[in-house]
Amino acid sequence: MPFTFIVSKALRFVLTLAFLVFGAIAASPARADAVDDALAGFTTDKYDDTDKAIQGVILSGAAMGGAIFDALGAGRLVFDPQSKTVLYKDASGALKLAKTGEPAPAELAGKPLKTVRLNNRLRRAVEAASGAFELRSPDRAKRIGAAKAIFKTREPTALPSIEAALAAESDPKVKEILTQARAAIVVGKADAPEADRAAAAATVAAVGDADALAALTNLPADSPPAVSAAAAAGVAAIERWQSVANVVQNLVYGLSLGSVLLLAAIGLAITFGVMGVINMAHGEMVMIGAYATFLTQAFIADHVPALNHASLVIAIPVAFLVAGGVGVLIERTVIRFLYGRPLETLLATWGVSLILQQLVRTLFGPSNREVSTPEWLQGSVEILGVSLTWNRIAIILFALAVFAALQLLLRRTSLGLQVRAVTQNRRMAGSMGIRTARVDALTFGLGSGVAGIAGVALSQIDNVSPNLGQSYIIDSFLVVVFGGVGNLYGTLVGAMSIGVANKLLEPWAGAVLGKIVLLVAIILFIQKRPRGLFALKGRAVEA
Amino acid sequence: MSRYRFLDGAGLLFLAVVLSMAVLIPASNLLLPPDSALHVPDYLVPLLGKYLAFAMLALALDLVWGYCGILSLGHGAFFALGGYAMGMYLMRQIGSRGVYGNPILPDFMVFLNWQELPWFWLGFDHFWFATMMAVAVPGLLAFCFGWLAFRSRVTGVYLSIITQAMTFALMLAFFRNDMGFGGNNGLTDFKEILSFSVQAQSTRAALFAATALALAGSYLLCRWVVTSKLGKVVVAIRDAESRTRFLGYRVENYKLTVFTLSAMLAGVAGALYVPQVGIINPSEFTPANSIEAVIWVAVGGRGTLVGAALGAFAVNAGKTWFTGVLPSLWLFALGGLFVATTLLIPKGIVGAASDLLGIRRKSDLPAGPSALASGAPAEPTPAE
Amino acid sequence: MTIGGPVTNALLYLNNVSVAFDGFRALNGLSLSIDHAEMRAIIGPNGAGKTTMMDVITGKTRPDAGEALFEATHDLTRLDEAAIAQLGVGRKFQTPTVFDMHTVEDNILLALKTDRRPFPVLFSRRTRQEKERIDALLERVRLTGSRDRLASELSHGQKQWLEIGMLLAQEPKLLLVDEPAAGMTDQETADTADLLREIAKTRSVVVVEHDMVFVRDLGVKVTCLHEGSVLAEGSLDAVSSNERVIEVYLGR
Amino acid sequence: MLNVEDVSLYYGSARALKGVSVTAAPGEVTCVLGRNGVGKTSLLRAIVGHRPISGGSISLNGASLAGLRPYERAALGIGYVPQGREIFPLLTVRENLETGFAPLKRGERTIPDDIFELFPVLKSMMHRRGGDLSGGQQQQLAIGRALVTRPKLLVLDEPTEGIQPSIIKDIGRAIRYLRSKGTMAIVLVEQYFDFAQELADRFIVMERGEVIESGDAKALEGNDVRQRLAF
Amino acid sequence: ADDTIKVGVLHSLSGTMAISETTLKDAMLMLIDEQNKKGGLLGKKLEPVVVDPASNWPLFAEKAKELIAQDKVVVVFGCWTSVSRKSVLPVFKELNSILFYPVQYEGEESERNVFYTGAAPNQQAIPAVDYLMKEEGVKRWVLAGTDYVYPRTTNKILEAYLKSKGVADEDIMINYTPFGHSDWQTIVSDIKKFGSTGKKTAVVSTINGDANVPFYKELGNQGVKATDIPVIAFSVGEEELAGIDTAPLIGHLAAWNYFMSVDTPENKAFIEKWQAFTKNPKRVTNDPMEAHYIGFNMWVKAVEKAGTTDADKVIDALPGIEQANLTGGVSKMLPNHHITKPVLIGEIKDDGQFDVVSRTDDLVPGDAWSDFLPGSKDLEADWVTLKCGNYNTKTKKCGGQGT
Ligand SMILES: Nc1ncnc2c1ncn2[C@@H]1O[C@H](COP(=O)(O)OP(=O)(O)OP(=O)(O)O)[C@@H](O)[C@H]1O
Ligand SMILES: Nc1ncnc2c1ncn2[C@@H]1O[C@H](COP(=O)(O)OP(=O)(O)OP(=O)(O)O)[C@@H](O)[C@H]1O
Ligand SMILES: [Mg+2]
Ligand SMILES: [Mg+2]
Repeated sequence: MPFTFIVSKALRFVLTLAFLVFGAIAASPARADAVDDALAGFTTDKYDDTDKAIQGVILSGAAMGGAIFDALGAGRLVFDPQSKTVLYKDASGALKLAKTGEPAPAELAGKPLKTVRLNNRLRRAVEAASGAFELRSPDRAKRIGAAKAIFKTREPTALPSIEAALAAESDPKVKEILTQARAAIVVGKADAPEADRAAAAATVAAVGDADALAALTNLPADSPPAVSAAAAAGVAAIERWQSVANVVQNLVYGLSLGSVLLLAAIGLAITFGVMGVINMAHGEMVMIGAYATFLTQAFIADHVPALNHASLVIAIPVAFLVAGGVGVLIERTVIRFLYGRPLETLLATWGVSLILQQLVRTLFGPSNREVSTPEWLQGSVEILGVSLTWNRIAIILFALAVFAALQLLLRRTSLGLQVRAVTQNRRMAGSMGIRTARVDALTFGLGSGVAGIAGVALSQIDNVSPNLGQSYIIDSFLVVVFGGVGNLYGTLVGAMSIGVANKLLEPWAGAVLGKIVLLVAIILFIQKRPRGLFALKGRAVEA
Repeated sequence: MSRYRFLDGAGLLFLAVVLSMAVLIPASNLLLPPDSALHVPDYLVPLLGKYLAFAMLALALDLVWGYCGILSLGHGAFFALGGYAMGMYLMRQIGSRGVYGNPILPDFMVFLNWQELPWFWLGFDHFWFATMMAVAVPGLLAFCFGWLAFRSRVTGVYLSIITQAMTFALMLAFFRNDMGFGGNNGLTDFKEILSFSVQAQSTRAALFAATALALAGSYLLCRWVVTSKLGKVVVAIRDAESRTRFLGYRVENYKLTVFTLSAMLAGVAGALYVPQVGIINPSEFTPANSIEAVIWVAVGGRGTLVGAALGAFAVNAGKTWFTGVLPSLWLFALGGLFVATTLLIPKGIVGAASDLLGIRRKSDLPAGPSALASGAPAEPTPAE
Repeated sequence: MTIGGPVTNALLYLNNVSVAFDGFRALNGLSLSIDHAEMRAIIGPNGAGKTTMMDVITGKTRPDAGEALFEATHDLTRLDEAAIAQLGVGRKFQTPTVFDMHTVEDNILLALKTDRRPFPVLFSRRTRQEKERIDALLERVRLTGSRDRLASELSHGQKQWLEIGMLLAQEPKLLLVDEPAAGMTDQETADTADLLREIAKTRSVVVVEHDMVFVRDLGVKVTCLHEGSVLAEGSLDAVSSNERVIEVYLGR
Repeated sequence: MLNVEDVSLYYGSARALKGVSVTAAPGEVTCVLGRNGVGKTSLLRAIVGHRPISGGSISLNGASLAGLRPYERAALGIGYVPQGREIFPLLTVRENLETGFAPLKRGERTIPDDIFELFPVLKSMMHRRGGDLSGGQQQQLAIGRALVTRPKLLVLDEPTEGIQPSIIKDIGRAIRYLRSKGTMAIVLVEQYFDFAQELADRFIVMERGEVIESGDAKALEGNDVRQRLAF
Repeated sequence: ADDTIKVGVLHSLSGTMAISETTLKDAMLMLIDEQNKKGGLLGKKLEPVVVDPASNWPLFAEKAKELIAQDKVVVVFGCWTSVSRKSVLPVFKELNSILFYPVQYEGEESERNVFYTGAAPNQQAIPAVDYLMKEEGVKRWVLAGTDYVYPRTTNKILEAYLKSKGVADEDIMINYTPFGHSDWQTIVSDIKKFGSTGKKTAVVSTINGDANVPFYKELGNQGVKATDIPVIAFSVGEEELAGIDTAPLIGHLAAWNYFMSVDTPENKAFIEKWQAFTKNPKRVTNDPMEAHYIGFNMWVKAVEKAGTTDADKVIDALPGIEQANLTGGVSKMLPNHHITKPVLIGEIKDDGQFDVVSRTDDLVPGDAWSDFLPGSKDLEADWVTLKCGNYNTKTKKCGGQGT
């Protein structure tokens, strides 16, 4: 996490003390009354008192400090407002006394306990406090996290604890990060030897991320020339890399946006691109998919919580079937009377879209519904300064998979052949023995089902509300048409190029102007290729 | 003999209705006492005026879509541009009566710290200039847009979608406060038009009458165009564009002529619309608005002119009515209406009416092959 | 070739024209020249490139190489369809293409030779002569009885006739007629031949046809195309006794 | 086999067929003759189910076809070569042929080799899109496609239109061959009189939606019929 | 009929704004229902007239006209977006009726026929920034908003305010996005970059409506934690959070005049009634609902005071009317037609509620004209003594139409 934050006085204090705690004999007996005093601060429900209590706990060297800060950070530190006893729930939910870590007496367990509240300032203090504890944690990941946090803050007072931790560390990876953290502090430390500082500058520069850049640019103005020079070289190197990384980052964002567009548009590429139905209700199919996801999650959470983490995956077939079913229904009741009159499908599907929107609004209410992101999709990865969130990666992969599956279905199966035959010449297809009505219903159902699947993915990044579909319908048509109607590859390439172009334009022109420029560019591009990116050519089309 | 009469029965009826509206409604509103059964209530006059302005937009759209096969999903943009031109005039008429009392700058400029009037606002204090611009700007945009697109032979859905992209881009642009058109809030709080208070009932009546006359005029104009030989060429283009080329017609010029004319009509409609509804803002540019205009035409009957106007009137009146009596269910009603229209009366209101009367009206062009035919390669053959 | 003078004085002059679609050569160095008031019959196997040749002449397809001149001065490869049509090249398509939503009469009206610019067209009123001309043409293609029907309601063969009528209405200098006899009875075929011979007195005509009886009826020079270039040229008897022509086209 | 009895057909309010009757038997070719616009195509449309009939009956092997959709008729063994080819423009030649698999059982889903023998050009153009073919090639494809369904009743609407002479001869031979197998009934609409005359076992002549003459092929010899086809 | 008093409810029930406004319609129905249970007003029952302006601005004006002229309502509660208010303004002026407008907005307006019960910028934005400066020591500011008038104005005011507090130009980043913007990858990563220079950074968000959910989802996914870069929002409330998994957002802030979590007896009763009325024990309340609650009760009191529903009399009666708000203070209608409100800052909790971390000691009076905009510094609104919405204290004249 490449941010830096300014360290409040409290934090500096905490770090110094942490050093004291670890620098001295780790298990010095805690002064009992000091601990009590400190804990009392948690029970007043005032931020300033809580702040003091945090410092007090560290100062007192309380044995349970680590557990207390863990609990505090996670909102598990509680107190009994009457007896002013402070307790915490451990990770398994068992109630323990904060002072000793012993199980809470039974009479406290039944009482209405209040949680110790935090605000951002305190939350940072807690993080830092437990960070200091964590430098020596047996958990490797926690040590790494703590060291990285210090690299960001470059808090000089943390130097002794870093050095102590460094001396005790055996894991090479942790050691490396500790060394970097140390370097980040040393490089700005006016009283360190010049050579050390210059070397530290190089170490920091090698990290190469935004924090490193911040460490090197925020040196005191009176730093000796050798240090400044080393830092300047580092800054130049990082900036050079970052300008490359920026472009790559934007490309990656573009692909990610492109995948979202692809997912949103691909169902339309079937109902509109292949079947020729100007399907204004396409967005609503996406919306239905998203609501199906919401319902699936809610159902699983209520009935089979064991599957919670898989609910999103389960929602995929559910959304496909629900949206596909609705699609078949619409085809059988409305669309099938309109083949050969494509313009009227515009009117009818517009009507259908209004009805579906209002239906969902009536059933689920007008406001957003919460679709949660499973844990395995949260967070992000960073590779060489280019970061991407897991859910975006999932969407990219998912979009490509859906695309490949569809392409296979349409190109390699007899159903695919029949679909194309029927849409090209319905009457003649019938005379070839193709069950046109069935194929029509299946095709429309397929397109709608795929739109439903898109809804599953979009529920992860956008509102699940009755308006969801409306916000994608224009982009979807744009993508399908830009790519070339009736060509699935066109839709793929169209979506990706619009996504990338958008993301390359955005930093340069801003989101609003960028979008305008993009639209104008598309208009102009169509002049060059009046039948889209992947235009079909030849007599077959002109006839 | 000619297959098209300049005015057929339905056309005459339509003209008669519109013209008598132009006279009777203002008269009844202004002259009859409010408690008379025939009195048209005050609030209804601008409302009807709004419908008529929409009817004009529908007429313009039907000209390009119904007859030339250009499915424009961006006609709302021309309408809105016309509206903005008029809105700018009305803004300038406010003068120093704005909240900040600045004699030159409209309120939103004062408020965003603008120092002087941007150049594109110059001249809009003159009514004639604004009116000219209400026609010229949409016309020019349509001309430039069409010049590019028709020459490159962008047809069918491709054209539809870029018209949509056009109006979408304009919407985003007008939303930006930096553009100098009042951003999201648009132009509003008008005071006077030609020194008459826009809120005076007589002004409203006059505006209504003007709109009705303009509608009648545009109907005659459209009718004249479609019954001329050019009308036939344009229909030929709609049905078999490349065949028309092989006969030596420069398809792009024909399309451009009709498209530009239609955009100018839409601009006039927009200019008449704004003083009656009292606001113009970028949401007029939303693609959904343009699509809705297409829907009106389809409901009324594409390629019939009268139908387009009727459709606009019917759908909007329905909307007014439904949103009042069924505030939380009206989308069901409206959506159902659209679906039912396509299924039960595929040729729209006018088509259904003439079928019912058993007349095969020669002036009704059967909806020809789709404008999309050239776009969607998978042009489905009629299911028979 | 005379230096400085026109390359040719033929009405239509194709020289070494090639067209390829995705690597497939539909026309392969085709050369052909048609004189003023000449009628030429073109025969050749399916896929020989006859229709493609017409596409090139009318501007529908741009050749990859070669030249195509009309009246020795107009480079057909640079003009678009409308311009070429306005020069006086008229065409009947292999599959009949008419304006489905117009009446038979209006189909002819639209084809009549008049000013093609939008504004003159907008302001034009039908004259007596035009009306008479339409009547005559309808009579000629035997569609007088159907003049008020929509073209979409015609049978296949009737559409063929209508398209011929439209072609005549244009009064072109060069008529390109792709398979006019297809779908006609023998009697009608003979009639069509008469019609074309009549026209060819004043204009140039290029006819593509597979019906040998019809071609014989025309009694003109025949060019046989094969795989995009000229295989044989001459009188029908000469061409149809050519071994290669028999092999690839006529069959035994 | 095929029994069309007293069939009437309307386009809107215009009558295209008035009480038309015709039969076709296996191993025989029934020719339908008539000038432009007399209703030949309309008759075939009625048989294959592209247009509803408003009177009379059509039956195949004694079973009425009334109310059956085109694909059900195809499943019963009616193969159709329409006027104007109607190939699927964006499908390749192979795919166009494969659309004929739909009514077949899984094991039968192959393209018979005789199709390529008859129309060698199709073989070399397997991967070209149907719409890109020349007119005559498309016509050949349309015939080939109908044969893929192994029809029991083959309905051909001017199959020689736009086809080069040598292949017309081949088609004639093919029809004769199919006839000789004795299992297939063939209904042939043809303007090309000599071709029809050579193949026909039986014929009908239509005018203005009515059958004005019908009979044995021998009757075609005379100038009578020819006369009727003139205007 | 004449035995009822008609009250207009003008909120979008369909279209893009339905998501926010439908709740307000329900709230109004509840308030009216309650008043009727208490015996109505002036001995008559209240009758709500609900219409749907469908998020369509001209339709707002049309519907307002319909309510006043055709349905003869005596007061209208409605609108959410500024443009919808601007669109109906002329109608209210012309037909001389009363509009209660319950949403925080950009200010710069005071009309005789309109009563603003939502926050003016000085009742939300400025206290929020103060809090961040003081409590979190923020030095660097991202002002992110949707590209329309409210964010533009608020940001203009904030920019001026921040500069007056010594914040340097390069420490302010302003960013605008289109309506309904859904792809926030670039902007969130820009914010991260902007915040990684070592100075404490915060985001002041005036992002509107639907765009918030994807924005917060992206914040969560890119790991922008409140302890690193807090985001304070002016248009994200309980209702909006209902659609998001708030676990990653704990600690991000919002500034409002009301939070559902405020523990007062009035609020508790209100929430109970609301959940009972909507038959949904999980239904949340939010700030604009409270504004309607205050506004409605003020109107009731004013009508009682005036003894009539006549618009002129009620308009005159309203200034000075007091009404206890739900967070434990008494709001008062001011002569400028804005009200006094407490300003609360809340942090997002993991249950989608807000934890109030700061609250102004006194109620802040709403300011129609900002002191931080050059054009409006000298303007003052006073409908009691000056009878003017934009009195210029320099020229001593009532600007615009007031003359
Ligand atoms: N767009 C295209 N793509 C690929 N091949 C094409 C295309 N257009 C034409 N061809 C091929 O070019 C060849 C020439 O076609 P053309 O239509 O000119 O033949 P033709 O001589 O008119 O034949 P026919 O007598 O059957 O009408 C054919 O083999 C055809 O398949
Ligand atoms: N779709 C249609 N709508 C209306 N009338 C039609 C339609 N198709 C054909 N007709 C009319 O029905 C009659 C019979 O047409 P049909 O196509 O059956 O003739 P045909 O004998 O096949 O002629 P051809 O030899 O020209 O192919 C004609 O008069 C024609 O105009
Ligand atoms: Mg050909
Ligand atoms: Mg026929």
